[in-house]
Amino acid sequence: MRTITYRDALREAIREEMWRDERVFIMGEDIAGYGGTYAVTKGLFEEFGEKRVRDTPLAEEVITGTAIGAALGGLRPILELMTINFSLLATDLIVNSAAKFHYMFGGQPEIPLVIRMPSGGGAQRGAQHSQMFESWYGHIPGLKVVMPATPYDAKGMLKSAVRDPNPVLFIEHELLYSIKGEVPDEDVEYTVPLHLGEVRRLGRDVTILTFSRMAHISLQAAHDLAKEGIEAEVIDLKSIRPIDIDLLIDSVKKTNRVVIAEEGWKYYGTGQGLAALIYENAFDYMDAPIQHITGADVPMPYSKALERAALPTKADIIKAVKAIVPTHVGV
Amino acid sequence: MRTITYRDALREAIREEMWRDERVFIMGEDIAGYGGTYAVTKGLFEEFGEKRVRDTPLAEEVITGTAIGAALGGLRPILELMTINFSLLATDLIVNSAAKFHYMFGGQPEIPLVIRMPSGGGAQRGAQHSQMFESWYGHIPGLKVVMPATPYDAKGMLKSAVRDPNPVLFIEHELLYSIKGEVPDEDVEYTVPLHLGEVRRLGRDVTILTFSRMAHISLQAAHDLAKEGIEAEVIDLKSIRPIDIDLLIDSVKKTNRVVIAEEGWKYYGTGQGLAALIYENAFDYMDAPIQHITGADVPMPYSKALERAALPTKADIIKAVKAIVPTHVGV
Amino acid sequence: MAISNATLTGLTRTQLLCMHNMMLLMRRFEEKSAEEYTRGKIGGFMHLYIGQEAVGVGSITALRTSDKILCSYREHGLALAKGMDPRAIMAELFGKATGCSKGKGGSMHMWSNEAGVLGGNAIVAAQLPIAVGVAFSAQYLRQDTVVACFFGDGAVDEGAFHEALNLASLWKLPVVFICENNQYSMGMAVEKAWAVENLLSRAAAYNMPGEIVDGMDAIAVYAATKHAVEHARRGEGPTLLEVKTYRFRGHSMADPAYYRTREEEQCWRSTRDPIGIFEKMLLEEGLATQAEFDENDAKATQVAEDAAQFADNSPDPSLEELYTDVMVDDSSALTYRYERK
Amino acid sequence: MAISNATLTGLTRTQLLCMHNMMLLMRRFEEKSAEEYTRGKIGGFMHLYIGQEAVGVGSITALRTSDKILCSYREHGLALAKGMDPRAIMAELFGKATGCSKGKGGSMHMWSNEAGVLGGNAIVAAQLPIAVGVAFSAQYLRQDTVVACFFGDGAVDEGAFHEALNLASLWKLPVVFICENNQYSMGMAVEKAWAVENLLSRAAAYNMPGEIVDGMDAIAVYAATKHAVEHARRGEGPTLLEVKTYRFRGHSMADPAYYRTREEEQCWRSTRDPIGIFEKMLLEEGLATQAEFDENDAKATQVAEDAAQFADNSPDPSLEELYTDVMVDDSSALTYRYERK
Ligand SMILES: Cc1ncc(C[n+]2csc(CCOP(=O)(O)OP(=O)(O)O)c2C)c(N)n1
Ligand SMILES: Cc1ncc(C[n+]2csc(CCOP(=O)(O)OP(=O)(O)O)c2C)c(N)n1
Ligand SMILES: [Mg+2]
Ligand SMILES: [Mg+2]
Repeated sequence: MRTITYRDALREAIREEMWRDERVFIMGEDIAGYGGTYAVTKGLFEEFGEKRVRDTPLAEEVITGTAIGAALGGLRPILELMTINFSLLATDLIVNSAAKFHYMFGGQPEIPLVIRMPSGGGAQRGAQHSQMFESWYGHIPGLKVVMPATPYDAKGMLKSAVRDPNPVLFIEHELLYSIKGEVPDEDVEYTVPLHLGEVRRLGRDVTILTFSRMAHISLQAAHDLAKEGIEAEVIDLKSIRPIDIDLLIDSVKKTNRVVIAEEGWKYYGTGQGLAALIYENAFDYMDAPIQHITGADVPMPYSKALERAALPTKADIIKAVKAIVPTHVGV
Repeated sequence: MRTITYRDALREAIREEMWRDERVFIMGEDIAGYGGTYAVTKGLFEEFGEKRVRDTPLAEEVITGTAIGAALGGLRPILELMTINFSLLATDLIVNSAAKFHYMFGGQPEIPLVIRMPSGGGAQRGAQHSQMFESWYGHIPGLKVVMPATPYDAKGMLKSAVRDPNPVLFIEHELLYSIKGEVPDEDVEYTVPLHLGEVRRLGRDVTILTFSRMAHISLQAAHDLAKEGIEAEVIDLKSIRPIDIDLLIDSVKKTNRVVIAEEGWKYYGTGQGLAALIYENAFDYMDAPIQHITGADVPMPYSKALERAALPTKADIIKAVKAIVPTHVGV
Repeated sequence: MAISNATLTGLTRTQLLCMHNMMLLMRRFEEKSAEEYTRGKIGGFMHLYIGQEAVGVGSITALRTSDKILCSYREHGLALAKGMDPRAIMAELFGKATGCSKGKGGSMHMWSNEAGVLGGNAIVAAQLPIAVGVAFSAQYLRQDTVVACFFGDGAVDEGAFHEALNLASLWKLPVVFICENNQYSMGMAVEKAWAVENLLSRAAAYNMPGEIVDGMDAIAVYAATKHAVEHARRGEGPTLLEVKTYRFRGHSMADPAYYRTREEEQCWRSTRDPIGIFEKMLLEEGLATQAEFDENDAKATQVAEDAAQFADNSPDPSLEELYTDVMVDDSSALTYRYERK
Repeated sequence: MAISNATLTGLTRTQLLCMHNMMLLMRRFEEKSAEEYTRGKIGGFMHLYIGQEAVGVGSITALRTSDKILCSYREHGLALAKGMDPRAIMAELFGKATGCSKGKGGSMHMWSNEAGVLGGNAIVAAQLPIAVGVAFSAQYLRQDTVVACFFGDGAVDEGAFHEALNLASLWKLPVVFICENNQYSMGMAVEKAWAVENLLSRAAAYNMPGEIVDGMDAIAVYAATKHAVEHARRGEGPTLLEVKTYRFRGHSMADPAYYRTREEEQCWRSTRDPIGIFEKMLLEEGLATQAEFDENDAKATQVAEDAAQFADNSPDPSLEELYTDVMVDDSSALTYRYERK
């Protein structure tokens, strides 16, 4: 095992898949000459050339359509949208074409397409550049939506996504690119399935259900809670659609208490959906109301002080856990 | 009181607001010469002329932007998007501009804008033309999202929406236009607040929480249930954002049982959000798991038989109610 | 009357009669569809191609079977011309299991991998960016496939048109953009929607060849498309064709077309019917006889009847079909439960 | 040296010096901003206008205060030129309560109703459709306001550009589209993104006047804009200006601009600096002296310093501000609880 960054892990996945399969190519705004806004694609242009590493004009509709059409034509496109915020210019093609074709044409066309895009806030990028939209896409039948939190998963899941015959939205987080983690050596080929979540930490007292960057914050919270004798189980969901519901429910049946921690907005978002699903499947096991930690229900402010107040923190999670874990637990 | 259609009620609201305030105008694809795809704007062009009833080119981005800009410039635009499906070409302007400007420019600009659009399925219009997206927009702080179910509300809420200083998404349903209902006489001016839900039927045994077209199906279900001695309370939420949470919770505290009935997709949708909110606010009052009736989690099929199977029915609601109402209730 | 063996713009007599036959088939097939719609056998939106047959037949005659077409929702005629089975199309209109999309698509969503019909799209202009991608795959894979992308005058107003033409031109992709300017997008007359009179300036704005074509003259459409297809196949990039035509019916079955006069319609129908024009020309050139036309018409009527019969006798999709085809490989979604409500 | 009282393209000496002063202010203000960014006082994305000053000053000099501008995220310079308070702008960069957007907007989101600055928009090209709407409101209300909409060469690739220009032309709206072609959209050279060499053919494609302007010559920009503004104010509709310029710095503070050579940059900076060009011309025409330039420079430096001082001394927004301004009238959302996490 080596320790590499999330960014490097993604790049390795792309490289390996491009070497493995000539039909795999990557396109997007500023991914070639510039090396990608977050440097994920750095060096790929030099390695694979213009045919397979394509800079595009600034035009989200046509580049998304082009990726869809290329998939229909037998290629395996990886499209980088510069951030998920700009995917709003391509929602029509993603939702009304990519997600629909296989079904509405009676199973004939396949769209083996990966759309990679960073999301999230925390870098003072303001209201239009700090959003989470995984619940939007997770709402749509016909798509897969995944959000890896670690370099290991970033690499393994991106490789699976490239091989998947369906349109996969692969959502990264701007603040994860530089985190480091263990990844198998380059000569060890591995993939990580797209549909499974993972227990990041075992615990008996409460389940913290989370994904993407908040998985790290949740682990920190669990670590702190352990010092007080509270053992939190941390589940990294990884996939927003499909949902690894068995993993979830098994944990809930054990701990009987749940805190959901996400960065996005509260109403009609990912966490509310997961909460409803848990109650639906484990109502009788719930000993306390699910606590739900989210970003503030406001457009993201620029000011550092306000942005910090808008984003969920470790302290928020700890407080939520303590609100439902009985006092006799722990010290 | 008169009995008029939902369509006519909407038209009256537009007419009255246009007579009341010269700054009010309506624009959209085929709303003038054609009279609107669903004939809502029929006759308005003849009455108000081209300046205030504007046909636009087929270009959802610029017409949405134009409505936003017109609102910034001091007008009170009503924009008709032909259906909510096509709003996906304008999500960027709705979410990243209309919903954000007031906040991100520190409270300076106001965007008194109404976007009217039909949604929903049931007329064999296929996968791209039968969708519900209220949960998408309901997720976004900075918007109001309403879905009136009756001619009375259609008129009263549209008038409120036009007068509201915020961007309001006014979501109609294709199958509601021809339904009839009581509306005050034309010389009686009335408005209906945007943020309040309504108890459509009082009941003690279960709360059916619903909105838009499903409110009617729910009432029919409640009617049938009453014959078996089960008294369902039917709440028409009307507003998806903001949520009339007190109304909801009061009802739940009384009935202790909830069925949510909506037409849209299940995961990360409106109903899951409402379910999570109910548990969050009334966990201790819930005597049974919330039952959740939704459209099938698939793109809408064209075939009449399949479409019928995809859409939620009265029977589904009745079954869901019976699953949680104790057997000693009723006969 | 002697039958000439001459060719017209390189088209043989056999080809010309085949084109005639196809135009008649489109016409009769859609007349039959309209009838079945009125009888309630077909539901949803249905947009007829009647009046525009010369565009589909003329342009698709210039394509190979291996070439691909992408269309809007007004695609029955194009699907027929590209070689799809009339039975599968009609059954799709009826929403039957034997339909080309298993009854899941309907009038607006026809597909055939064999015939190279990559869908009708019900979102105006969505087919343009996708067509660019299909053309890109051909270029990438060094295939000599050409993509023809059909769309209406209304689609030209959408941002997708602009983005698609720019990229196709920039990357010199093998695609022919065929704008069927039938004068209206629903009730909106084209001159109220376009800031320009025609698309020549638009072609120039993307640095690609452009041509205005009489869409009621199948031969003219053929010639212009052939030119554009060869240009594309040589690797020289896209072309924009503006084909002037007229839909004889309303926008969809629901549209009484009050926004235009009956005189206007009558004038087009009586003087500019593409089938009439084609027949007149063949007769004048001595390339066919009225008897051959009648025979083609009878055949077309028969095929349309047969298709309707087939569709009517076909079964509805089974209810299990509701949950199939959502994902390509449902096994990868093992733990995901597609719950029935 | 004798000072002439002649005018240049109708601009008086006072106006010319005022323009000089403004260009210097932009330059010094942004140099100061860059410094503060490096010191960590400013966060997020920050895009400097350095090198493009002649565009902002030239074009905005042709506008009235009551006219409106809409911009991209590269808007500090434009906001200054349109008359916004440097303190309010710098405080916004610092994210302070005294900022023009109360610290909620940041570098990309400046607004002033008084100065007619209707926002920087961080979504490329989103300002174009909105500008069309503002121009529509002016036409509707019979005001003689003109809207100037600024955007980059990259924005031209977006569908919104197409839709906006078509509608503005069709409805003859009083808007001037000013494309600041600074040769790159991030790292993408314009010739790799545009299928055309320049925007003249695009203007023609929307049936509107178009002009290519030297964006390093403030007077040329002024003259072209003035012409377009008068055209718009007479009710004759929009104009598209392509103003050729260059950003001397990277795309944003994070961009080392490896996609272009240091020689290329040096060449522009040393031979095409808009301030140098302007000064040289004023000197040559005998309209100003070096001493006046120096004085302007000192003033500009002073204003920038003062703005930074003001910003630094200003308070952060109070935490309650997090929940204000979401809706215009929060009372109508009575029962809606904006919960703290
Ligand atoms: C994006 C989008 N907007 C609106 C519609 C509704 N609509 C369907 S067809 C149509 C008119 C299209 O006209 P045109 O492109 O000229 O094609 P034609 O119907 O004449 O073949 C409209 C507005 C749609 N389907 N998609
Ligand atoms: C819709 C959208 N796509 C992508 C981006 C990311 N992005 C920000 S600026 C930029 C380049 C824009 O270039 P140009 O329009 O030439 O303006 P300039 O920065 O040169 O002033 C890109 C790609 C964005 N902000 N919005
Ligand atoms: Mg048309
Ligand atoms: Mg640029």
